[in-house]
Amino acid sequence: MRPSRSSRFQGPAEGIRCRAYGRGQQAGESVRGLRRRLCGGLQVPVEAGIVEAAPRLAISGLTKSFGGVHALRDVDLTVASGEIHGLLGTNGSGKSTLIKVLAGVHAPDAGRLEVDGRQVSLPLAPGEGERHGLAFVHQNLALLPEATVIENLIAGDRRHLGRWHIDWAAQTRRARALFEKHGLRLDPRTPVEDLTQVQRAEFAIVRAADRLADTGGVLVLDEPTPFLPLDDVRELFGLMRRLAGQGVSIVFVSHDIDEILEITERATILRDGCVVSTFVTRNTPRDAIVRAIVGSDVAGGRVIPAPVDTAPVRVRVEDLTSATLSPLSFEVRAGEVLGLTGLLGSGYDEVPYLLAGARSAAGGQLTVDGQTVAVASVTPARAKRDGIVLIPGDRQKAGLALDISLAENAMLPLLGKSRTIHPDARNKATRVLMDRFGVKARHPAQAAGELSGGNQQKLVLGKWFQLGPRLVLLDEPTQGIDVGARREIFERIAELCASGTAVICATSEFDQLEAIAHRVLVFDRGRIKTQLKGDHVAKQHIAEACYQEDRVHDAI
Amino acid sequence: MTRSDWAEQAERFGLIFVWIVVILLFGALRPDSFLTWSNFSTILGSEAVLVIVTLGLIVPLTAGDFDLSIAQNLTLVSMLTAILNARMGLPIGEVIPLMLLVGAAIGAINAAIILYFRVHSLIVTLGMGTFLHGVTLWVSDSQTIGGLSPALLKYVIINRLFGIPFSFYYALLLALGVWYMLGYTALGQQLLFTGRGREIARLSGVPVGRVRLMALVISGVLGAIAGILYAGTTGSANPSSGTALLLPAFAAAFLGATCIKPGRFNALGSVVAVYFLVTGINGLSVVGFQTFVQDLFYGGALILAVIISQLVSGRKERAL
Amino acid sequence: MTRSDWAEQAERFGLIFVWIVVILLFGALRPDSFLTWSNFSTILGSEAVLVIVTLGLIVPLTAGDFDLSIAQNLTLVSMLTAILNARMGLPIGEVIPLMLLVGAAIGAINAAIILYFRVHSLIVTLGMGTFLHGVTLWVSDSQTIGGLSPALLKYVIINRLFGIPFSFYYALLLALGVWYMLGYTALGQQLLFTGRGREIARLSGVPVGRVRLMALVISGVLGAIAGILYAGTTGSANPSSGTALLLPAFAAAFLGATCIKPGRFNALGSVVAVYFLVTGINGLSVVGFQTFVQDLFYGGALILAVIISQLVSGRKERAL
Amino acid sequence: RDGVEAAKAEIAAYSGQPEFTAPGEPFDARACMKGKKILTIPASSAIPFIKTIADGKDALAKTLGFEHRQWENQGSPTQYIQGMEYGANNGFNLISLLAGADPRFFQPQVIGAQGKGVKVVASHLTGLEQEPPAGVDSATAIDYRKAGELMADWTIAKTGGKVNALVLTSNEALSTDSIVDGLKSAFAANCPDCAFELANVPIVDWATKVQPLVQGKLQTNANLNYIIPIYDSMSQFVVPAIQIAGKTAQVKVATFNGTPFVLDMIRDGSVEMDIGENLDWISHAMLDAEMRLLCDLPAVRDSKVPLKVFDAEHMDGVSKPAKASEGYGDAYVAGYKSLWKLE
Ligand SMILES: Nc1ncnc2c1ncn2[C@@H]1O[C@H](COP(=O)(O)OP(=O)(O)OP(=O)(O)O)[C@@H](O)[C@H]1O
Ligand SMILES: Nc1ncnc2c1ncn2[C@@H]1O[C@H](COP(=O)(O)OP(=O)(O)OP(=O)(O)O)[C@@H](O)[C@H]1O
Ligand SMILES: [Mg+2]
Ligand SMILES: [Mg+2]
Repeated sequence: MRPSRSSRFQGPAEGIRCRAYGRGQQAGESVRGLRRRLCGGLQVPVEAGIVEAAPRLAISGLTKSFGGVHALRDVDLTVASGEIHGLLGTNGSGKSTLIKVLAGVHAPDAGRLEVDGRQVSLPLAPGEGERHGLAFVHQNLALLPEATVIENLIAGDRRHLGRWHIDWAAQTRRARALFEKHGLRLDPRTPVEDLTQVQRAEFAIVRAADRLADTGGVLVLDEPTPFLPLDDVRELFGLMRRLAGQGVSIVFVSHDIDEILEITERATILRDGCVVSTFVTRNTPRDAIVRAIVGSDVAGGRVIPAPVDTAPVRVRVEDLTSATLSPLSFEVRAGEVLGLTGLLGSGYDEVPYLLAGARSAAGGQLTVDGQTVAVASVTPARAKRDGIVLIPGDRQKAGLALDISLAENAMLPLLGKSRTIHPDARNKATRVLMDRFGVKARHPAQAAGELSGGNQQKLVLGKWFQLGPRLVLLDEPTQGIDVGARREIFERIAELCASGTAVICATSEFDQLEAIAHRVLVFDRGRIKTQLKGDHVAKQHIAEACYQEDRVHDAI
Repeated sequence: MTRSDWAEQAERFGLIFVWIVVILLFGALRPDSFLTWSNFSTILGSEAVLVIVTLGLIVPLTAGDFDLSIAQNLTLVSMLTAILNARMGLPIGEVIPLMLLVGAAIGAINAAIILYFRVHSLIVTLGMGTFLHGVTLWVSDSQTIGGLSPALLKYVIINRLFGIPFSFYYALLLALGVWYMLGYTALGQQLLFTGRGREIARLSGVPVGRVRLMALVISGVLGAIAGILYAGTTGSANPSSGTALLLPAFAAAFLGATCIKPGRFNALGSVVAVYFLVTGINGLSVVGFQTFVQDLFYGGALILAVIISQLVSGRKERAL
Repeated sequence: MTRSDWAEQAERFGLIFVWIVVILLFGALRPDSFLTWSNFSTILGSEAVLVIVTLGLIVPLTAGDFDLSIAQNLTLVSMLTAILNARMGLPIGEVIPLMLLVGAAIGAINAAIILYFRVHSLIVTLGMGTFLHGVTLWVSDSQTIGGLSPALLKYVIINRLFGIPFSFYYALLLALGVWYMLGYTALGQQLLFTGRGREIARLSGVPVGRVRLMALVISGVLGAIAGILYAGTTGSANPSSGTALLLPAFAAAFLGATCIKPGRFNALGSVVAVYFLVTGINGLSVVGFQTFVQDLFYGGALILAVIISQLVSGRKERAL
Repeated sequence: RDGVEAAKAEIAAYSGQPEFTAPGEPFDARACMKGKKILTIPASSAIPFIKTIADGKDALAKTLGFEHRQWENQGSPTQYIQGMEYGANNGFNLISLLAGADPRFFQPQVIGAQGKGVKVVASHLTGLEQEPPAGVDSATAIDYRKAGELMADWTIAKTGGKVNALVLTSNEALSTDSIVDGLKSAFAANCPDCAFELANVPIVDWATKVQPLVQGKLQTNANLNYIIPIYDSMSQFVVPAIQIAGKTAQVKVATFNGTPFVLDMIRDGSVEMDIGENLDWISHAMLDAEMRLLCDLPAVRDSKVPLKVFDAEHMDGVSKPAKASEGYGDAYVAGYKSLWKLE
């Protein structure tokens, strides 16, 4: 069903009922109501969804600011027992901060917390939430890569761990049983760095579930899905439903509105640290949610102009081979976006790293604008010289140095160009870049880590796109990015294409491919299974191709 | 065993193997005097203090903090032990608990400054070390103070088990304790996570601040124990005793992280590292080389040993 | 200026402010002998060596590597300078380039081992330092060697500009050079990213290995320059000269990272830190306090200075 | 046999209360020192032996009524340099480099100070036969040679000519040459068959290298019966090495300097003999030589500071725990008083 295209000043969006109404308060009646109205700039009243006598989790008036940044303002949130509650909001709207307050990482400035009707005094000590039945999967999972699975499982655990002795054999047995119960095939003794992203996400979720009390509790998942391909998301949802069925309450953060629609009963939207609405998910139209998140309409549909079949071939990959890839060849035309996708382990996500020299290939040639090189001999430095840039998926580790300034991060790829550096010129250039790519920040000299995830990603794109590359390699370019920012990133990619750059984008998000890709290669076990073109580049078709029986064919 | 299992075992015990080679080498040169029980008991008994200082370093190192003040903590404690016991006549049984308190207090003050003001541990403990050195010079009036109670000497250096002075067994017990703590207790896991990923630790519910405090207090107490044993070994305290131990202890801590549990600071590895280096030094002086050769050996052996362990592991990239 | 601008400036210049307070304090106590140009010119001239050692530390520190061998590099170079010049009569003009080569070679060997075998820089340079100490003892036969060419002394300590020996200006020039290199050149940025996010640097096309090599070679050369100046300042070389400089240089490097460019190792901050600490020590000597007070001051000032800078910045969490 | 007897006689001669010998003609110290200033730069103010001498000079200068200052330092050459400049720029007439502040470490500054008319002397640095180093105006010497001879003689006398000794030296100190010369000549004269081995340990390495070195030697040389650390502060590392090797009965320690804690070690039996110098006497002697230089009197080379052999039987006058400058009698106090015409 489609909602009416109401402007945001016109009244409540269908299905989003406002909390203030539900409490019988009128706007302006109380200081809190007034503040809430000012803060969101939201003209619509808000109504409570499910009114419950004793909610599992009740947060009220939660406020937290860091210096001048108001990360949370007077936030109220209730979660019923057995409820799956969505938490939405643009990048930097304060979702993680809310969760970190619950986890005892941050001390709030004000606010009350009740669990099962019992008052819990804030701030919580780290790990104390566990005693009240709270368990967390944090954004970026919070796993220590060089430690083993079992060590990660028990670190900080108080439920299963005595203070004076760890019986490793018993813990390992317990871990095996736990993994079996949740259908995970993991050896507890492998280092986490040897796990795939998906395995890491699943493990983090199981770890959190393991911390929950046997009866109920609250599981808080902060964006666990961006790493996961579709069927793993399904699997995760299965797990969540099972847990909810056992009475566990779940708070689920995601930027994917379809996921929210599918799994949650109610959801809360944050904007600039304020709750703008809490609503019952069922029957709430997508657009209304998007509008409430972003505060304005967001266009949908394809971003990229139609492909030009006559454009010259700009990039040619021949016989690319690696440990997981059997020799594969493909080409990309100037101004074309080539999507790579597939199921977990199909190897599509390795291609960008191999071509950029970030991981070493076993064999193959790469031709860009007629210049041919052996892929095995490519290094990141050489790739950059040749106009090939890589936007890695792991922003924190591979994208930005978080304690260094925006400007320095932004200008890092330009370093080879001149030997000396002029900080003023650098700041000026960075400001231009920030404007062009819509990076919201106070000052170029600010540390990159102070930006929200979306702004960090825009900065990463900007820093590479400014080189005027010939070939751009993207790995999950909008992972953890809100709908508004996502759109902006697509537009940047479109601009780049318009200038004739060839783009290869590896992603597991099919609607992203639908929005930007001219052509999609679907991978299976290290080979190209299917090529999709034209109208076939659609979510539906891509999904079908991925899940299709092992049959290589070419859709036109 | 598969190839990689072999490599792994070779890596774990590589340093011990090199150690044995060194022993055999010196043994071949001077079988009569090097390969004797009395020589080995001498080696084992004399470096107990260094073992304990190294243990004191690896605990905060595991949690990601340097404790450069441990050497001066040792010096101050040995000096206070001498003053209280030899000069002021306080019985040694009362001095020891007092000294452990002093060590714990030094660790706690380090931690308080590091944690509350969020300063790098290196600079705080460097400053604290210099400060403590000043205090030592002050209380001792820069004098070496001897005349410690024979009871202390007896239980440290004179009494023996299997011909080895007691001090060795104290060091061994402490090493086992630290090994157990790092490997088999919740605190050990918390230390590891705190050191390798502070933010991750925090998010996993580890009380990072308390863990770092604990590590520094443990280090302080180990420093104090080393100080008491130092006084018991030399029968005296001098105002510069500990200074020379700091760098060798760091060397042993990092060398120890290449064996037994490669890639992690570990207590047994540290013990092996200390005695490996000391055996070499002893061997050189038994064979009769000039003292500068000791430095050549020490530096060379340190580098060679880590190179060998890296070659065995296939030059693996490590955090340490 | 807004409040936060104020705080920022206060943080940047906090240490200089504290320094001035210290100067005024001692000046008030002994205006006649402390607050004299000759006293300050002496301080500035005689601690040039420490400034250069500190500079040599911060370059690899920025790239994430420790160079603990720099002090023994200095000692060896000053000893070789003395032997070649005073004993073997090689003109100083030929000795200097040779010594710079020695320094660069030491840095390159450190780097080769660290990079090829992927070993932690701390253990490699610790081993290298001990090894170099052995070499120094060997070549010098543990003797102090004097009688260096007057030309060297003239251009280091005897000739003056504004009453300050040339050595100060050399240190200042090097500091400006390192400051410019770290802040205004591509290499400086590459060093920074190599130190703070090695993977990010690598993916951005920074030749991480070469950058670390460069840092260690620069450190080696700075160590050699410090060694030559040491020989030129004292007119002699002794086998233990550098040892005592290592910890003060580390202290200055970390203290320097709290000012001018807070949160980063920086050359001007290091210069300020060295002279702040040294001024205090000199002041205490002039006033005639006992030596233990020097240690109390040094340790206390170090800690207090970082505490103050953290208080000014609102106890900000930092990588350093 | 003759050698052993000769050695015994030497030891006996130095075991009694030392007598005062005037190093030169009497002079009116108060009068000639009026308005003059002396700066003493000790090798390190953190070494009690040296600090005590410097403090003694302070006290004497006060009674003599002229200004004497110490440059407090921790033994780093840059601090010496700052001290030299301080002395040269603040109107001092003489800078005294005391007990190991080796002018070879900072020759340019020595020349600089002399250029400003300041006399620079090395006090208690060289042996009698050694020339003043690095162009200093004068060097007031100690009979280090004799100290070396006495240590050798002690072992010869005690073993009846069957010495098997390990001698620990620190070659970077100037006095070492002199002491070792003395040792060698005494062995050559009184016991050519005695065995001794020299091993050098730089002062900075004492804490780390002395103990393992001694342990190694104890293993290889089963007949070792003496260890002679030529500076007695080494003994705190020598003694535990002997204890750990379980050879306290067989191996004895004979040493030099008379540092109080080593005298305590004689009492508890872990050190057998220590040759001492009276620190207060040194203060007098050094100041005496320095004043003579400033008063244009003939320079004094031999300080005439006597040595005394301490062993378990000769500890009279030494309190418990031992303090500096005890056990030498006080003949010198009166001696210097009259030498300086204070009465
Ligand atoms: N370390 C930091 N220092 C300074 N500001 C920060 C820091 N981390 C986040 N912020 C700011 O705090 C606000 C809340 O950010 P938060 O990360 O909680 O949002 P979010 O909803 O989780 O966004 P995302 O979806 O990008 O993770 C934003 O304005 C952001 O810019
Ligand atoms: N230790 C700190 N000291 C001062 N300010 C901090 C600190 N940590 C975080 N902040 C502030 O926190 C605000 C939000 O950061 P926070 O860490 O809560 O974000 P987050 O929600 O965790 O973000 P992310 O999802 O990126 O982890 C920022 O505006 C920043 O100013
Ligand atoms: Mg978030
Ligand atoms: Mg976030």
